[in-house]
Amino acid sequence: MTGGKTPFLWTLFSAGGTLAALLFPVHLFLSGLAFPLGWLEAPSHDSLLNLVQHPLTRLYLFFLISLPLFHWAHRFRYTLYDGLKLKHLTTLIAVLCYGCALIGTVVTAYTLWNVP
Amino acid sequence: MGSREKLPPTVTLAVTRYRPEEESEPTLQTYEAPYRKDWVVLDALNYIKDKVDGSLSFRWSCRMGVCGSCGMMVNGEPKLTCAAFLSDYLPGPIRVEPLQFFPIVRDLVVDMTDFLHKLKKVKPWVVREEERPLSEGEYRQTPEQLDIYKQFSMCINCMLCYAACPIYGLEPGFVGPAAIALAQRYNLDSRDIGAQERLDILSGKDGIWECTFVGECTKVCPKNVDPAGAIQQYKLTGAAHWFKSVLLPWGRK
Amino acid sequence: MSAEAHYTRYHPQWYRRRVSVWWWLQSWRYTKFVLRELTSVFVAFFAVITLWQLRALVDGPQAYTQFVRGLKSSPLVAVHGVAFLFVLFHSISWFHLAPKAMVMRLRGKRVPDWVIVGLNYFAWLIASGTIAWLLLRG
Amino acid sequence: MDVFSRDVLVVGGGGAGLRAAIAVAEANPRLSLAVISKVYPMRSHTVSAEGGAAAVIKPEDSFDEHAYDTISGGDWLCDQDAVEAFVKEAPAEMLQLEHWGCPWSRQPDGRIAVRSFGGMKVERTWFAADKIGFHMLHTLFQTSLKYDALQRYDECFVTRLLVDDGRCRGVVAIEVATGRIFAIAAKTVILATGGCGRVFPFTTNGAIKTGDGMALAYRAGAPLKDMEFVQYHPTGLPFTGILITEAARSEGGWLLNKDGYRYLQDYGLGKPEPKPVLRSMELGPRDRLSQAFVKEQEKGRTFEGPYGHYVHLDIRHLGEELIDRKLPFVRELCRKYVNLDPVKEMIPIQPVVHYMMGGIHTDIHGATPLPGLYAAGEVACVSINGANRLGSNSLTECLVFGARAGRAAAGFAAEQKESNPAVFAQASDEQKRLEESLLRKTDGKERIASLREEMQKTMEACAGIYRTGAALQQAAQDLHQLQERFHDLRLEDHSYTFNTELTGALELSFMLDVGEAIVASALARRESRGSHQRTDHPQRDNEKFLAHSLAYRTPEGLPRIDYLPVTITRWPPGQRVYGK
Ligand SMILES: Cc1cc2nc3c(=O)[nH]c(=O)nc-3n(C[C@H](O)[C@H](O)[C@H](O)COP(=O)(O)OP(=O)(O)OC[C@H]3O[C@@H](n4cnc5c(N)ncnc54)[C@H](O)[C@@H]3O)c2cc1C
Ligand code: SF4
Ligand code: F3S
Ligand code: FES
Repeated sequence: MTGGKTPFLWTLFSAGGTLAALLFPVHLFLSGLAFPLGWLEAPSHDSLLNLVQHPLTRLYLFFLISLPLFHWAHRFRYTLYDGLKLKHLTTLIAVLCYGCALIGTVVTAYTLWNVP
Repeated sequence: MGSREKLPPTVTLAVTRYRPEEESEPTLQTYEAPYRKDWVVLDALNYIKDKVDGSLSFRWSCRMGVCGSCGMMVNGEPKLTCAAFLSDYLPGPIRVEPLQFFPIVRDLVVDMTDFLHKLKKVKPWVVREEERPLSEGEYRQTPEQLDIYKQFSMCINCMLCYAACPIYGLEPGFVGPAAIALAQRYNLDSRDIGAQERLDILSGKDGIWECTFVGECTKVCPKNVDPAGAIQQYKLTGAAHWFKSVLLPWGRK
Repeated sequence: MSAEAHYTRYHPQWYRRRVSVWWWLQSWRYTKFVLRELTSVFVAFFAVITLWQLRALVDGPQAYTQFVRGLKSSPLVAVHGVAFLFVLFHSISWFHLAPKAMVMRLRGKRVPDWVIVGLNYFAWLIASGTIAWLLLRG
Repeated sequence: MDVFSRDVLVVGGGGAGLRAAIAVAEANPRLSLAVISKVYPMRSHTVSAEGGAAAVIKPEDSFDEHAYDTISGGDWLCDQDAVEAFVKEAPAEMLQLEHWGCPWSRQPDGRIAVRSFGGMKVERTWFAADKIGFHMLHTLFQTSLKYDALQRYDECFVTRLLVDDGRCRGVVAIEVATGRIFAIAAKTVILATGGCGRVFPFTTNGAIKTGDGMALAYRAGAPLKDMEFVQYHPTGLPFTGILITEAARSEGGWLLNKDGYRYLQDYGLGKPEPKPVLRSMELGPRDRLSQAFVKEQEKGRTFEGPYGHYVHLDIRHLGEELIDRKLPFVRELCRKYVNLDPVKEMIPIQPVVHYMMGGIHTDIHGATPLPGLYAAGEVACVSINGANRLGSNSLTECLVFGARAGRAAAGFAAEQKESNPAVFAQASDEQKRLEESLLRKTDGKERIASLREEMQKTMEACAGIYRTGAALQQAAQDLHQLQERFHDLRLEDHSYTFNTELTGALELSFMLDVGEAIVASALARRESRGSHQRTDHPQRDNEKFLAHSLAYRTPEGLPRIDYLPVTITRWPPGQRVYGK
C-alpha cells in the first residue's frame, strides 16, 4: 500500500474518532440507557422530528453517523491485520470495511435527504 | 559491604542462551549473582561473565545509559540493563532475554543491521540546497527553534522502542519508531529543507502509515524521545500534504 | 522442517522468532491496545443504531414507537451498557493521545500536554451539555 | 582468508574516527574508504562526553588566550605549534559541526551560546545542554551516512596492524558476529580508537576504552608519547565512576569537604566567591582539584563511604530552572544512580580516572613515525594536552586533528601504488595465533577477570594521583608477571559467534601493554608536572624534563623510554597561576 489514499482515509478515521469521542458518550447514554430505562424523559417523536428537520441538524447527523463509520472501518481493518495476522487478505478486508462505511454513509445521506 | 538490613544475599537470573553452533533454539539458563543495592542488571551479568560463566555474551559499554548498547528484555519489558536496578525486581528470579522482535545472534545479542539500513533510508542529515560557507558563521537558530526538534534529537538508538512495537514484530519492514523520530528531528530543524524528500520516502510502503499508534514505543523510551508523538505529528503533516496536492495540484513544485 | 539449517562456520545463524497470532494476549499492555482498537466496533454499532433510529423517525410515529420499544428490551440495554463503557474508553484514550499528535505552541513554548487534554475534556463537557439540553428541553 | 583492500582505512568510529573519515571523503572522493569499529559507531565512548567543546567565538576572546590557557593548563608540556594550529582551526570545525546539524545551545538571538570551563580564562566552551558528546557523535554519524563512498565494518575488532617494509599496510580484524578473521590491506590506516581508562579500576570510561589502538601501534613499532599523564577528573560518582560534568562547576557548583568548607581555597586556587570566577577555585584545572582531594583526605576532612572517601559537590543554589536547562543530564544521572536530586541534595563525588593525555606519537598532521599510519583523538598524542588536558579541549581535538589526519592520510594514500602481498602471510599468521592461542586452547588456568582486576589494582596503587619510584618499580614487575600469566589464559567460550570472551582477552592483552608503557614512563620521569605527581620528586624540573617521553616496545616486549624536546614557540615555561 503506497501513500495513495491512506492519508485521506486516515483523516476520515481521525475526524470520526474525534466526533465519536466528543459526542457518542452523551448520545449513547441518553438514547441507549437513560431513555429506555426511564431515568430521563425521552423526547417525543414530533419534537425529535422537528429537530431533525432543521438543515443544521441534518448536516450534524450526517457527519455524526458517517465519519465514525469510517473511523471504525479504518481502525477495524488494522485490528484485523495485526490482531489476527491477516495481512495477506488486505484487499478483501479493505473493501469490506470501507465498503460498509460507504454504504452506511449513502443510506444516511439518502435518509436525511428524505426527511419529510 | 557495610551494614544492611535483611536483604537477599543473592538473586537469581534466568538468562537466554543461544549458541548457534550447538543448538537450534534458545534456552533459559539460571545463574545466581550477589545482590547489591546499587547494582543494576548489567552488573549482575558482568559478575556472571567474570566469575561464573565466561561464555555468556551481551553488549554493553558506557554503563551510564547513553551509548544505547545494553538494551534487553528484563522480565518481559525492554530496558537498558545499565539503568535497571536489581532492587526493582526483587525477589526474582529476573528474566533477562534479548530484545524482542529482533533476530538473535547469540545469547543476549540481537542483530540490528536492519535498523541501520532504515536509519540511512530516512536521510538523517541536514539537507540543503546550498551549504553556507563557514566564513559566514553559524545558521541562526533561536532557543525556541531548537526546542521544536530537540526532543527528537535525544535518541540513543537503543532499539527499545522497536522491541516494544508489535507492529514492528508483525511487519519487520516497518521503518519503525526511532528512525521516523529521527527523520522528524531533521524535518523540524530550521536548518533543513529535506522534509519533502523524507515525506516521499516515509509516506510510502512501510512508513508512517503502518503505525497504529500502539504508543508503547514512547512508554519504553529511556530518553523521552516520544517517537509515537513524532509519528502522529508526521501523519498530520502527511495528510495535510495529501490534501494540498489533491486540492491544489498546481500548488506543489 | 526436519532439515534444519545447520551452522556453518563464519556464517551467522540467527534465531528468528515468529510473532504468534495471540501476541496481544501475552502482555496486558498489548491487550489494552487491542481493546482500545476494538472500541471502534462499538462506535460503529452506535452509529448504525443512530442511523436506524433516524430511519424509524422518518418512517413515522408508529415505526418510531416500535423502535423505542425495541430499545427497552433487556439484551439491547445490556449491549448498550457495554457499548457505553467502550465508547467512554474510546473518548478517554482519544483525549489522552491527542496532545501527541497535535503540538501547539504559544509564544515559542510547547503547550503542556495536560492543557491540551484539559481542553479536550472541556470541549467534551460543553458538547455533551449542549446536546443533552437540546434533547431534554422537551 | 578474505582480504579486502581500501585506500584509507579508519580504525574507530568515535568523534575522531568519523571526522577523519568525512575529511577523507571530502578531500578526495575517488579514494576507497572504510571505517572499522569494534562497536557500532554511535556506541563509541565519545557519546558520553557531557560538558562541551572549546573554540574561540566571543569577540573579547582570542586565539592567543586559548593557546595560553591550554599551554599553562598542560604545564608547558604542550607542543606550541600544535596548540596554535589547534586553536586556530577549532572555530571552523565547530561551525562545520553546526552546519551538519549539531543542536548546540543558543543565545536568545540564535547565535551559539558558550559556557566557562575549568582552566579557561574566557567563556569558549560550546555546549548542547550537558550531552555534547552524544550530540556530536550522532551528528557526525548521521552525517557520515550521506557519503556513499564510506563503507563501514561495524563490530569488527582489529587485532593487529600489518607492517611490511617499514610501512603500515593494513589490519587484521575479527568480525565479532561470525568469528570470521579477515584482513584489510590499506594504503593508509588512521587509528582513532580512543583512550585506555579501563586500565584503571575506577574510571569514567566505558568498557570499550581499553587502549587497543595504543597497543596496536606500540606493537607495530610506533612509540607512545607522554603515557605517564593520566587525568583524574575531580567529580565522579562513587562506585559507578559516572562523571558529573565539569559544567556543574562552571555553572557555579561548589566543592565542599565534610565540614561544608570550600577547601580549594587552601590549595592556591583563589578565594571563594559566591559567583564562579574563571580560572579560580572550582574552575581550576583538573589535576589541581584532584590533588587537593587527596590532601583533604590525608587531613581527614573527607567523608567515608562504602566505596571510599568522598566530598560533596553542591549545586543546589543554582536553582531548579537552571539545572534543568543547562544540566539536565546531571540531574538524570544523580537521580538514577545515587538516588538523590541535586536540586535538593549535595552530590557525593570522588576523583576518577578520566582521560589519557598520552598516546601514539604524531606530528601536527596526525602522522606517526610509522609511514602509512596516522592517529587522531584520544588514542593519539599530538601534544596539545601536555601534562594535563583542559576540559572541553579534547572533543575539539577529535575534530581538528581528526580532520587533519584525514586530509593528510588522503594525500598520502593518493600517492601510493598497490599494496604489498607480504601482508597475506602476516595476516594468516595472525589468524593462526588467534585460533591456537586463544580460541581453541583448552589448557591454561587463568581467568580474564582475575588478571584484569589485578592489573587494575596494580595501576591504581602505583600510578594514581600521587606516585613514588618504589611503587612504580614494583608495579613494573607485577605487570610483567601478569604478562607471563596471560599466556596461561584459558577461555571458556570456544564459539565463533559473538565471542566476547575472545575480544575481552585481546583487550586485556592490549591493556597490559599500555599499562607497562604508563608505568615505565612514570618511573622515568623524576619530576612532578601536571597530572604526574611524584612524591619523591615533588618539583617540576624543566632542565631535564621539559621533554616528551617516548615509550618504544623492545623486542623482549618491555618498554624503552626516550625523550623528545617540547616545541616552544611563543610561551616560555612559567608558573601555573590560578585564582588571580
Ligand atoms: C564521561 C566522559 C566525559 C567527557 N566529557 C568531555 C567534555 O565535556 N569535553 C571534552 O572535550 N572531552 C570530554 N571527554 C573526553 C572525550 O570524550 C574523549 O576524549 C573523546 O570522545 C575521544 O574520542 P575518540 O574518537 O578518540 O575515541 P572514542 O569515542 O572512544 O572512539 C573509539 C573508537 O574506536 C573503536 N575501537 C577501539 N578499539 C578498537 C579495535 N580494537 N578495533 C576496532 N575498533 C576499535 C571503538 O569502537 C570506537 O568506535 C569526556 C570523556 C568521558 C569518558
Ligand atoms: S526512540 Fe527512544 S527507545 Fe527508541 S531507539 Fe531512540 S532512545 Fe531508544
Ligand atoms: S509502538 Fe509502534 S505502532 Fe506506532 S506508536 Fe509506537 S510505532
Ligand atoms: S551500557 Fe551504555 S546504555 Fe547501557
